[in-house]
Amino acid sequence: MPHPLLTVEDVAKAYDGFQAISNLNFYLFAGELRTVIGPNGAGKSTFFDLLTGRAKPDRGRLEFGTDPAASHDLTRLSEHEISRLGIGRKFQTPSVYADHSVWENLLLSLRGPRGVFAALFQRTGPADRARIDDLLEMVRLGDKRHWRAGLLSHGEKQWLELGMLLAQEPKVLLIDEPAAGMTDEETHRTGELLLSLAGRHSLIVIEHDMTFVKQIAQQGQVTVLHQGSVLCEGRFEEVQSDPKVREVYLGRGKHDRR
Amino acid sequence: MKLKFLLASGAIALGLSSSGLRSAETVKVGVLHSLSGTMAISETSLRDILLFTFDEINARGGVLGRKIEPVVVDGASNWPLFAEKAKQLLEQDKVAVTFGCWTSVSRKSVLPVYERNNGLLFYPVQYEGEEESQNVAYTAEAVNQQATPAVDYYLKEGKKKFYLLGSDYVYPQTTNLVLLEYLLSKGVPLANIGGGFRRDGAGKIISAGKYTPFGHTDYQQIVAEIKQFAASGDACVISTLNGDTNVPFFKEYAASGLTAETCPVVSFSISEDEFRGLPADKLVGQLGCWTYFQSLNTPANKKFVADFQAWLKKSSVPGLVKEGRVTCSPMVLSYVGVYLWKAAVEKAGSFEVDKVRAAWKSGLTFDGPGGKVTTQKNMHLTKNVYIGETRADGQFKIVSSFDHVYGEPWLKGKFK
Amino acid sequence: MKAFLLLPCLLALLFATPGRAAATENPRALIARAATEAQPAQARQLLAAAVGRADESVAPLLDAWRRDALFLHAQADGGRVAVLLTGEKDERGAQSALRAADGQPLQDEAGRPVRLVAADLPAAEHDASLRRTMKAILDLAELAAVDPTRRARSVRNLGLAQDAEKLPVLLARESVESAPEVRRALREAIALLRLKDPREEIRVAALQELQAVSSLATSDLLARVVQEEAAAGNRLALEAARRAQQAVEWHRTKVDFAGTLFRGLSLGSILLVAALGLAITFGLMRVINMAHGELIAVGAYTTYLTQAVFGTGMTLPCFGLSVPIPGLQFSGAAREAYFIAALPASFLAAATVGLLLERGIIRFLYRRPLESLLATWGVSLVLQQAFRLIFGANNVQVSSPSYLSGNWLVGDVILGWNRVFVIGFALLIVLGMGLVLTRTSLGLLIRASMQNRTMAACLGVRTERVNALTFALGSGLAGLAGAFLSQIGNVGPSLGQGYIIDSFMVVVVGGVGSLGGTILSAFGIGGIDQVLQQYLPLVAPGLAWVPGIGGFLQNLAQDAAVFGKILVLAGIILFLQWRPAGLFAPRSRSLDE
Amino acid sequence: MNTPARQVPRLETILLLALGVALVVVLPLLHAAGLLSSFTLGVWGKYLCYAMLALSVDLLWGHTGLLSLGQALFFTLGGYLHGMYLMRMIGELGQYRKPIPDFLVFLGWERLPAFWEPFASFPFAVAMVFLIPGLVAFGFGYLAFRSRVKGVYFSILTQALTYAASIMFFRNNLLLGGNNGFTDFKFILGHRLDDPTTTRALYLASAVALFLAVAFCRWLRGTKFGLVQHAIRDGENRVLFSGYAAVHFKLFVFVVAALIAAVGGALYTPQVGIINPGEMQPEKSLEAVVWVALGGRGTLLGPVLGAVSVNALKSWATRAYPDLWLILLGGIFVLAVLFLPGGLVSLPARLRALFSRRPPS
Repeated sequence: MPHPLLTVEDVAKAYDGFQAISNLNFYLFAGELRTVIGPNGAGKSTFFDLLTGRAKPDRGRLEFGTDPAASHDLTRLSEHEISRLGIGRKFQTPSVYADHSVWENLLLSLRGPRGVFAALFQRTGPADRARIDDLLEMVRLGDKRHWRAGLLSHGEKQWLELGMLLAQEPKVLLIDEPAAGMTDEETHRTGELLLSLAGRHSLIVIEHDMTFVKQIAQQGQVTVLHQGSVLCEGRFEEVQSDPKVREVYLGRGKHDRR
Repeated sequence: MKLKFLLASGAIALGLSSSGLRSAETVKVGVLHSLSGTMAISETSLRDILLFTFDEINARGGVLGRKIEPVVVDGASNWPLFAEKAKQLLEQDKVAVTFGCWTSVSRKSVLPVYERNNGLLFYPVQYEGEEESQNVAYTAEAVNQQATPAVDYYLKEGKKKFYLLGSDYVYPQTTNLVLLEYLLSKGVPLANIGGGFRRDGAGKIISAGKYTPFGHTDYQQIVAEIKQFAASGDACVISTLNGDTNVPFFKEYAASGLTAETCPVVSFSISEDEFRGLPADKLVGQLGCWTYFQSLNTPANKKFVADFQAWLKKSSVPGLVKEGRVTCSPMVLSYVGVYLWKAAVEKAGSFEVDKVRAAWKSGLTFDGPGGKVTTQKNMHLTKNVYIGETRADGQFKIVSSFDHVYGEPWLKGKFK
Repeated sequence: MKAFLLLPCLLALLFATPGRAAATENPRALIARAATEAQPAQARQLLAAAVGRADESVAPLLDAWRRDALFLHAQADGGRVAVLLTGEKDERGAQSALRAADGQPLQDEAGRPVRLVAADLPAAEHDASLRRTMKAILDLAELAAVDPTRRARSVRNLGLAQDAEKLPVLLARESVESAPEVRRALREAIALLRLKDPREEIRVAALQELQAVSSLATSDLLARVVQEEAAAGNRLALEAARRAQQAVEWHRTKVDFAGTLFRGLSLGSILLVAALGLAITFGLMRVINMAHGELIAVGAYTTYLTQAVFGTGMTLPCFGLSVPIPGLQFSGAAREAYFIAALPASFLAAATVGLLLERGIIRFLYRRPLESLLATWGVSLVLQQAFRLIFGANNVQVSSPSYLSGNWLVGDVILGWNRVFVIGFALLIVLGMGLVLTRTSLGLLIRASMQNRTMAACLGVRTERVNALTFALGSGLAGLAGAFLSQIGNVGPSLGQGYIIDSFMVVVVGGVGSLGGTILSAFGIGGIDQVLQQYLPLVAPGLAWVPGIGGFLQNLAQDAAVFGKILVLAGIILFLQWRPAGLFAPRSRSLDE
Repeated sequence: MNTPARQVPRLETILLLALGVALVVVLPLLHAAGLLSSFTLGVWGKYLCYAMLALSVDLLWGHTGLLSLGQALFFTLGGYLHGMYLMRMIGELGQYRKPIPDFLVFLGWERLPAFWEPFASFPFAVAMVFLIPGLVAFGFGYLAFRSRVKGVYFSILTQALTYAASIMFFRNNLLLGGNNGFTDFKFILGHRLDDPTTTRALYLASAVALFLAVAFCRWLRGTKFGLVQHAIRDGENRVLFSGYAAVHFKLFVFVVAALIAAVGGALYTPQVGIINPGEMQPEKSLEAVVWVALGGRGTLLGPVLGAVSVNALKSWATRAYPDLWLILLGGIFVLAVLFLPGGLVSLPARLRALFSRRPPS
């Protein structure tokens, strides 16, 4: 069995006495697309915060890399270092540079050196332009490339942020509710995009929309978080029929709504 | 459009260069004080007294037959702006003389300007000395016209312990160093001088006394220390605290039960004018030392005070405060300065600075509100020194005086 | 010098206790005569004759003299008589006159009481040496005072003067004295006088006595005794003197420590009072109000106006218009009550200014906090200059009422009443604020709106009104602070500038939005400042080892007030390293907080 | 239009160039021809130094979102370090006619303290003008940015820094002249300071320095660095997740801004003839922020325009309306913040919009 790309073992994190994450064990293998679901307050966002260095765990192991001899301890790294390792994140509420143009948003996100002096003297070459053009096409914002990102609609911002994430060419993509604010058609397209990324990249997708989950979890595993730890893990159908899950999550009726 | 703005702002600045019409019957005189900012508290009064003096002289026919035309500018308590305004007065308005400055740093900042343009500045406020410019007429009290007489008075009163307290800037530091030498020369042991010492690597004392930053408001600890220092009953305080800090100090002093009887304080920076903001009832009996007090009981002074009050009533200078006004030493030294300048101009028969200076150096005298003053070759003034006790009404009761004290700016190392 | 004057009086004093008065001339009459004497030397002699014979009744007389309230009235025969003026002023400003000599009303030839105007009369002259003699009279008169505190003080003064001649007086007093604090003072004074004794064993005994008493006042004398005894080679006495000295120093250490605690507490209270308003406007509302200092000044100026209204009124130089403010012409306790009235007045005045500020400017800037900083700084410039134009550029005089201007001396630690009051007051407003925020519906609305304006608005809260009220509340607190600071510092146009940086520091260190943090940080900063001021000079010599700048640091530490301030600022910078959002940081999980 | 760089309005570039030509070429020529007095040129030299201070504030606040309320500290440090050189050049022409500065004579020093020695060398002084403010900015910035002090906290911290420094510099025992600071300068590089040619040369140096600083900021804005800088201003946390170490970028900008301010201060000292701790008091930094706000933050022309116009107004009003000028000034700030958030530079667009009844672009 191969070594997981992301190893999360026995992690706990509390905020002002509220136990957001407790005894979390989680493994992600290269090329996997993992969907994470769970009721509000299950610790999904905190989980991402821990992975990206925005929050530090109270205890536990967070490691990145398939080679155990050369893996990185994520608890010791700051946000930008983790990002440079190749863990990219898309936030729940679209987070783009509102004052920059769509083009500039992508340019800033393009994979490449990130140092101060590189930023001062690095020129944008034809390869970069071509790459940005590709991305623009992929996220269907080609005709809005000079728009200020702040002027885009909610769904467009979601797409732009996906584009920015892809521009970074990360090894692992952490995606928090990508479908929020999108039309059904856009949601479907997003799902296809994510599926097409699986294999080349590893993905963790947090999602509430069960239709969407069903779409993207065709091959992959679904992890259910509850009260800061893993309730159960398995294929979509297994999880769906798990009585524990029904009780804590699906029992709330969210499943029935869609 | 943007260009227009540039031009407009440029025009404002360049517009400065157009000086007003010059009239043959008037002579331009600069008034350079802070009318805004922190120093306005003291300097506004000097502007007022100068305008009064000019009116008085103009009413009697002016100087050499020419009326004085004041050019009033605001240094805004900003020292580089002082230098700019001085330059403007000299190079653009071509004033014959300037009356101005209060703080030492403002004087230091304009000094090179006056030296370069060979202008003449009359400086009216007690200062630390160690300076003697040919382009400044120091009507101000030198340290030996204020600090050392006060010590003499205390010694005569039987005081044995001296606590030195000041704001942390050049005037207090300098004065206290001179006083340290003076006290030692009078046989006061080092142990009886309070406030602490700072020494250089070789152990030589380079600074004496207790210092607080500008705008310090908390004197609890220092007053407690003075209280212990004064427990033996023969101590006094020599204060060179400046401006606003006097108020919290004296309020704390009174609240701790220290009084003029148990441990008197002589302050060199509190004149009648500053007194208006102090809790006078808490200060009865504390000392001041100046070359003039409003309470001086001479006909010349009574007339001066009455004339000034009358002028205040009828004057229409914008921003003039008419209520509760008093006269004080810096004001009188400004007043005396104008008359001495007039005398020098008339003796020289010319407004030219070189000739006026020569006339000053020849030894002019003027019977001012504070008694007779005589100009000296070192650009300072010989004048009477008075020691006064504060009264509940904010005036000083004169308890001792020293006649015709020679103004000596160079005191460091003199009392060894 | 005074000894020869005292000699004849000493025995007289022993019998001068009430009921056994026997003298050629009444001391009051002597004093009254001295007051009319033109020659200072004569006056001094007359006055000296009263030394030791006076009773308590002369104290008000001498006090009036000292305050220039003892007047000289020229009589028809050309002679002058010393008079006191009492009673209500009539329309001329005249009061009834009492003869200083006997306290009886002054009458003219026709036997009618004379009324005089104070302003027309010359006050009796006095100089320092006269006042010293007065003090000697009072000291001895005080020995018979009814109030034990006053007796104790006079005993101490006699002891410190080390005038051996007075020993019998003190011993006589000791035999009849019963009040413990006076007995303690007598022990100290008698021991001090006995230090002059030529016999070593007496001196040693006296020194042991001083060791037991360990009074700070004896510190200098003991240092001198140590030197003298060492020079004279008296081993026993030297040993005893050293021990007494150590006891005094140990006592001083304790006094310094307790004093530092108290001063830290009081400075903390002042910082707290000054910063509380800011804790509301900045902490809760996130408005960076640079005009906060000027709101404090509004409170202080209101106190000044209230004082004038309770007194004789005044004329304001308001923009060159000379606006008269009528006074209520109160006197005595009613006049001193002005400060009580000034508290609500200054709160209301500052709250009104705050309300105008909020409605006129700040409400447009809630979404642009850093720009509220700029706009309010502009307001602060305008207000400062407005103060100058309304009240004049000078500081104005606010005198403390008597109930705020005394002090308690607890074991040599000075507890100023104004300081005690401010500590109590700080606690009161903190308590009041806590109650308002937690127990009233306004408090609930404030907390709701400050946490989430939009949400509160959606729930039907009139956030506009809550904002305005909250800002007014914070401004009013600043005004209250101003009323207090007028008792401690100066009242002038730039009053606010002195407190603005400190106030911001307090709020930031405490954690924006946390009242508890503000309280803790105010006392923390105040306490650290006082500890540094007290103890930095002690550690100064220990700084010499620092390579390169040792000497510099050593000298810097001597200037504890300056260096303490720098250290506190540096400390704050380092503290924020450790807790970037202050002591109690509100936690947020949104990305852009 | 595939340019990745931020769009710099062409009009602004033209205006900047025109302004540059006017300041660098026209004014000195007018002075050389005797049409402009040395006084006026000197005053303009001072304004341009202030403009550099404003530019440094804007680089931080307008472009990076760091409101520093302590920029005057670096300005004054630059002024002090150059002032030390100028003090050494006085030679024995001081009040005491001694080879060391007057205040040192007074404090009882007979020889120059060691740290004063090398300042007789102009190159050394210039190196220090860059080095010391740079190091102070680096040290403070490192501490502040590392622990993520930001927003208001950063502002108040910088204010505390400059406040502490001003208290320090007020002390005589720092051996830097106490509250009087340095004054009475006589020579610079062997030329008399009161010479009109020296005035012109100093003015020219200020104009060129300002021009270069503006050009540098203009260039910076076109680079990817400029993009990151603006991104930090608009959403710092997002920048971290794009893999940029915001600390490094902020630190770099902070140090560069400090250097620009320091150069401004260094040129300021000989032109006004005095440098003292009053210049690093907190309100001076606030004033500089206000110039920027008034001129237009986040632009290049704005800070220059703001600094020059406010100071010109100050020069004029302190003479024309000494009593009212603070009210005037304060009132203008308030009105500008309320009604002209884009500053003076946005005024033409606003007016145009007003007249054509179209929203401003």
